[in-house]
Amino acid sequence: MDDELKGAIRKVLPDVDCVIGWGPGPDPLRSAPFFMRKPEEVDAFVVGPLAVNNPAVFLPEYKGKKVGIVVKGCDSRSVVQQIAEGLVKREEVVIIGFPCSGVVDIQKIAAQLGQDIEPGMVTSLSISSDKLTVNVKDTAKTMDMADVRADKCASCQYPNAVVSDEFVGTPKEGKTDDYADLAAFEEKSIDERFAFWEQEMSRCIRCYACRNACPLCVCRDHCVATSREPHWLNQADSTREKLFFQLIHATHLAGRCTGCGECSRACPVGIPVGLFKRTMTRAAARLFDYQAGTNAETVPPLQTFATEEPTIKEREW
Amino acid sequence: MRIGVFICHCGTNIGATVDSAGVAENAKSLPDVVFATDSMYTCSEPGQDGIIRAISEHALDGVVVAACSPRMHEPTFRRAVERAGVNRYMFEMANIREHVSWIGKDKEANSNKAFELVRIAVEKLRRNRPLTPKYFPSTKRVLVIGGGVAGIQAALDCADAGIEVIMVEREPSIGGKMAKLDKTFPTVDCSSCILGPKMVDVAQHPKITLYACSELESVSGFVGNFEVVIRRKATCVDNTKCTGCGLCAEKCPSKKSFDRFNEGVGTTTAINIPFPQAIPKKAVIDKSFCRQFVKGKCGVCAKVCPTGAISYEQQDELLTVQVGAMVAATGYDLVDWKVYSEYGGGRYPDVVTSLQYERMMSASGPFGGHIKRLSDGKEPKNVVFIQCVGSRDVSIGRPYCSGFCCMYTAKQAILTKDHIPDSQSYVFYMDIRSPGKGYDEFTRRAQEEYGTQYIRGRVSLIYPKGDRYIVRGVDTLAGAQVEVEADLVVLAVGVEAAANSPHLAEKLRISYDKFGFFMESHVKLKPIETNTAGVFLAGCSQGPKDIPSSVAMGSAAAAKAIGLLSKDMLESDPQIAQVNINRCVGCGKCINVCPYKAIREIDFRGQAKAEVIEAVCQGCGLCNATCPQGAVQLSHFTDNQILAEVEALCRC
Amino acid sequence: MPGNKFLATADVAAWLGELSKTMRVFAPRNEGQAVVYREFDAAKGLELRRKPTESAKHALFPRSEELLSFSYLRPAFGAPEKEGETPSDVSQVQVKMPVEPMPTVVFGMLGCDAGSVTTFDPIYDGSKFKDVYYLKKRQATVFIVRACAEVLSTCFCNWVGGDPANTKNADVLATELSDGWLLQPVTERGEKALTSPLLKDAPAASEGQATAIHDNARKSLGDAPNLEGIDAALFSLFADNDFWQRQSAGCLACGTCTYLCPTCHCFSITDETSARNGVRLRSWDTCMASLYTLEASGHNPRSLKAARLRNRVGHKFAYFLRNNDGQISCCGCGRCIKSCPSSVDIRQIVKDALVQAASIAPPPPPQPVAPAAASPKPAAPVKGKGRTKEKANG
Amino acid sequence: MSVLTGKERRIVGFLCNWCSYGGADTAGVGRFVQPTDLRIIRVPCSGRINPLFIVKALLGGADGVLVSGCHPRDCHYAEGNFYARRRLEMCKNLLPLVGIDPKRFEYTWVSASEGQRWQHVVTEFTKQIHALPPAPVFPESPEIERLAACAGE
Repeated sequence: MDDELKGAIRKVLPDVDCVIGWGPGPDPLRSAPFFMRKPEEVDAFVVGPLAVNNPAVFLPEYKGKKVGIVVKGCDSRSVVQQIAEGLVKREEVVIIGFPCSGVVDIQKIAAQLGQDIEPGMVTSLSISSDKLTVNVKDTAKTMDMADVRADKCASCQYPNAVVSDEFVGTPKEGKTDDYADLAAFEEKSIDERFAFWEQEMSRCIRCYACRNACPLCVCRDHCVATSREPHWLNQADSTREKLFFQLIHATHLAGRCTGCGECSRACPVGIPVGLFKRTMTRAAARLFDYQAGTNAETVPPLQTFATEEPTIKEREW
Repeated sequence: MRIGVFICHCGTNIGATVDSAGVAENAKSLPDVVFATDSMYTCSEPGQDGIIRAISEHALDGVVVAACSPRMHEPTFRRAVERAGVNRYMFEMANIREHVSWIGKDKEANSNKAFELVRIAVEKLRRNRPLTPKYFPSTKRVLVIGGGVAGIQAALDCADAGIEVIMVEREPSIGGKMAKLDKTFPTVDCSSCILGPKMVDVAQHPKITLYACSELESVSGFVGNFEVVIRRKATCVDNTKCTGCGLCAEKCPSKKSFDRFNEGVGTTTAINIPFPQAIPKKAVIDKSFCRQFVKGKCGVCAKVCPTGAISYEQQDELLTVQVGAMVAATGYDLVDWKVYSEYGGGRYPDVVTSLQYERMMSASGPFGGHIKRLSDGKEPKNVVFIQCVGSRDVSIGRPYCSGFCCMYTAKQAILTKDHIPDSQSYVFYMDIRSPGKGYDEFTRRAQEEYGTQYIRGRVSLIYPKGDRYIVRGVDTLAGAQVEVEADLVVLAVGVEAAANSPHLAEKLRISYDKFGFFMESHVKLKPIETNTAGVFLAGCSQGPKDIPSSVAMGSAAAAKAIGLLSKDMLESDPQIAQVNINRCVGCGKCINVCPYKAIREIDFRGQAKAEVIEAVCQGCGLCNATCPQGAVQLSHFTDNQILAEVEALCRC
Repeated sequence: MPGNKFLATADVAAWLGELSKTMRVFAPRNEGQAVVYREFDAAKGLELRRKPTESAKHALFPRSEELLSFSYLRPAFGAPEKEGETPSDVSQVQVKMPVEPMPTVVFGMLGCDAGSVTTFDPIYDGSKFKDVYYLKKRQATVFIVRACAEVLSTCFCNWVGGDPANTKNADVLATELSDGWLLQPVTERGEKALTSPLLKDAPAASEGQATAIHDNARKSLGDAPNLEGIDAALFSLFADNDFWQRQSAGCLACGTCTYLCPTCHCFSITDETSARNGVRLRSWDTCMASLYTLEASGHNPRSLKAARLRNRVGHKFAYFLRNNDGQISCCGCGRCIKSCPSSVDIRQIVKDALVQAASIAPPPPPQPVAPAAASPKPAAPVKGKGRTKEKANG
Repeated sequence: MSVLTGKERRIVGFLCNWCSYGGADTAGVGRFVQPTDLRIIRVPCSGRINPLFIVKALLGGADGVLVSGCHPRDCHYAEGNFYARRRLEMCKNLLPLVGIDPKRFEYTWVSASEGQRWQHVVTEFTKQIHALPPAPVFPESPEIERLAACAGE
């Protein structure tokens, strides 16, 4: 499939400023966002379980230029939502899709490696359809792909690009999303949840990688997190302010989040910030039967309304 | 900032349950507060003078008054601080009366809460900015919704003042309920004699455009510049050609049509002119009875019409008009009395409503002024009137008094005697309510001169006996059960808001109470205004009232509209949204949600940005709550102001 | 060597517990999937093998620290103002300084982390400005540096003059042997910190064992490229927008790199107030954020992330170096690479810069840049909002 | 001074100016006795209420937040409360995730004429908050915490 995709990229390249995909990364376990401008650059294109990053995050930067983008199913939903919200123009993007078999979660690889070996010590790796083998110094360790695949892939409804101009490969069957992750979290009592976030958020360094990795954060340089007018957050190093930022992010993403999981993945200190957005996504699905990033013609549920809301059970007083 | 705080006692209204002096003392601890005092009646002249004096003596540039609701006196105090040279928006109120002193007697808790409300007012005020209104031109045209006597009065007064009027009437003719009345109390004037000329004036006034058979489709815009879409319903008659000759009605074969104007007393033709004095005097086809529509063939009226005015293909027409102000005068309807099974629930032909009885008595009614029973056409001798049918009855959700039933019942009793000198009237009543000039005397006349029997009590059952009816009730004064044999029973059916009033209120963006009557801005002091600037109320749309009150209210609404439109430029409320262009990312979410389309996208040095159209923005703040980066801020209710209020409540 | 101590693995926690009685003890531990430096808590354990996700710089330079607190005093009421006189200004401010920092020990910090102090000292303890907040903490802090036995693929301390067993700025060098730790005092302060009865005199062979571990780690780092002329190269590329746009294409402009970086030292100052009271906070700032250079007018000289990335790389490998005797202000810890959500690799940028500069022109002879533009301004507490700003005119 | 310790809980109300604030006034005019805990913040429209105000209050130590606007279809600004309804409902879904009892937040509609309804709502909600333990407070940094401690001197 690699070669077919490379072919599709080369075909698209003459019409666009660049094609965004994945290329070699700084270490064997990671690829990097890759911006291809020349046909010879396409040789280094990488796809597969290491094509982790969501390239859609870069699209709004290219407004006014035509670009190509290679997308996994989840990435394509970001693009669709960007188009739905006018952040990206459909005619300015050439979408190359393929059936995705899931990507790895480097933290899960770390867990498989055990206490004494860090992912950074891996010198090379090889991937087969359901196994991943890493070499650390002279020893090799093989793990099941199922054990290291990102959580979002386990409940992926759209493994194929939702919208594409070029599609390479045979579409894959989607899975269902029953929000098992939220259900598992909700096993905790209200007090336990409070304590959980108190602990988790305490190590947040306010780098805002969660925000900047989000393809639907539109404010970019003007986020309220650091503004004084309006002054939603103070600059003290407190759990409350850090948590509040997550709630701001989740509120702003409510009904818009496509679940690409980049916020959680980007977090350098491993805070599961995606849970906030997942909660909102589930609520949007239950209340408004809305799934962001599946149809560019729809309006996000919080930017519209219905005079009768049969699903909102208002309290009787 | 230098803030002065004034804590009102409002006599004992606040002072009895709030330690106003203590709150003032505590207020001195609040940031930027350099002056604090308590005063007996802050809104009084000496009270306002105290504020003005303190502003100059203490060089205040912001004022907090803790007193009644800002919905009551905010404008008063804003004017006061402005007189002292402080911008009127550098003022905040803490509501320590309606929200504190009046809802609890615990002085400690009340005083503490009052202080907290002062604290948030101070924190908000610290973040207020002086605001200056802008001015915009207005459309000098008034829309009057409803052509009853209140609407007619409003329309004529506006038109006489030189302001164009558009009148929209749902029915084929204006005149409303008054046009259906035979006589009016307490003078027993002929209703159509006093109303008719006014209706003609409406038709003939060069400043008035009348749309009958029309309803309000939608309203957009705002005070001074409303855009109204009117739906002109298809009457199948071309009004430009119809001369009102009535030939069509004469020849119409469908003679069993329901007679709306006569309240179903008798029948009419499918094409008809509702009554001889109808304005406009144009024929109208009732499609539910017209054979052309029911059976698909007939066409008699089209054949006989000398001017070819009949057009079965006519469609509803939508008409857009610009107006500067609106008067809602949509009147009332009768309660559905058929819920009362004890009165027969509609099964007895000779149990009629008061309004039907008016038509039965009217010389222009179906019986030509001769009262007769609907069942057998006989003249009734014993007539029983039952009051409060659907009024003052909590069990059917109509707890209010309809106001004028006592009076018209007395009138109808008197008229009954006039029409049928050997008749006897009985009135079952709860209380006789007759406050008004000559009103009480009138009810006495009914009893004393006309021998009407007033029985204080409720009727428990009406049942037929032979061709008469037995009305069984209780005489609470005698403490005995009574039974009256009646030939005719007239129910004084209570008043409810006109059908679809809530729907219209929603279009007008005004409030309505749980009965559907429109809400005035203030029960006492702003009975004509609504909470939507430029929309005024007249007549029974606001609540039950009699003819003189409706007429007075029509004039009052006209005066308000004239006053509003007498200015060449209207002042806009500066509490509107503002875009910080540096922070705006041009995502367009605010544009999507604005209910007024008051935000547009502009190109600013090659970047998309949002811009508020100041004259259109109404200051709801929806955009502010929508903008993720807070680039749109509602002046006077900015994020920082509300956050400061929240922080003041949570942190302290 | 005399003074070398040995701490049995089993005694580590006990010793740290002992130290915490009189000092603030920072040590790395696991939290979630991250390894962070926190005040030692025996119950929460230690992590002395995996490399810490964050640096230890917050021991000297907290994420957010109080510079001072203030209160506006309540005005006197009741005194009648004299007629015709404007009331006097009531704003009298009472200012309070924060409490003195506690004596602190950072146990188990990496060699690269200690190297970062080399960047902090000239800024906060420079010849012109002394930052009291920093200095007090610096003087009260003992660094016990842990030598690296293993290196990661992102490690490159040897490129920038670092070492897996770095002793620069360290007070004690700690090396984990098979059954415990060899603690080698580097400074007198370090020596004084090693007085506990839990610490035994180290066996003679241990130093040799440690050296072998150090050498092994050095070897695994591989060869460092020659960075000679990197400053000139970066200056020559200052206006090469295309180069920086390509390098920054994948950058998300978040603050992960700078906040995890042991040498990044920029801050912002804000006043947080409530009613009459306020506190002046100095909190970390990042040159990767647009707000960093946003001017009051609304103009932003670094509105594009390319300019911001250029600044980060340029500051580390050119601007700082020119003002500090050739000292590169990168310690090669590789955290910016390891934790970058977008796999931006500063090593690659540096290498590309050398190649690109060579391809456009022979490197210009090194010359001092305009002093005003290139001198990093160490900041003292200033009124309002301030931050250190380094600019360069290429 | 703050809420009366032991007696009151910290309850913040956000009320639209046209309906619910008026309804609260009507309740006052009618002398409908209510608990004293609630502090009302007046906003033009329920659509002005950013759900984050509610979150901010609850994270900051409010024991309860009550939002009230015009009845749906009766918004002074035509559509504000329709948007508010969706946003507030979403907010209600978010709170339990972070360990805030969703019972701490309610929203409802009270018109300017419904003084009795307002009394009922306030009474019921206050009862509901009193039935819960005091709200847990997410840790604030010590510097900021100190600001509050000396506030109002």
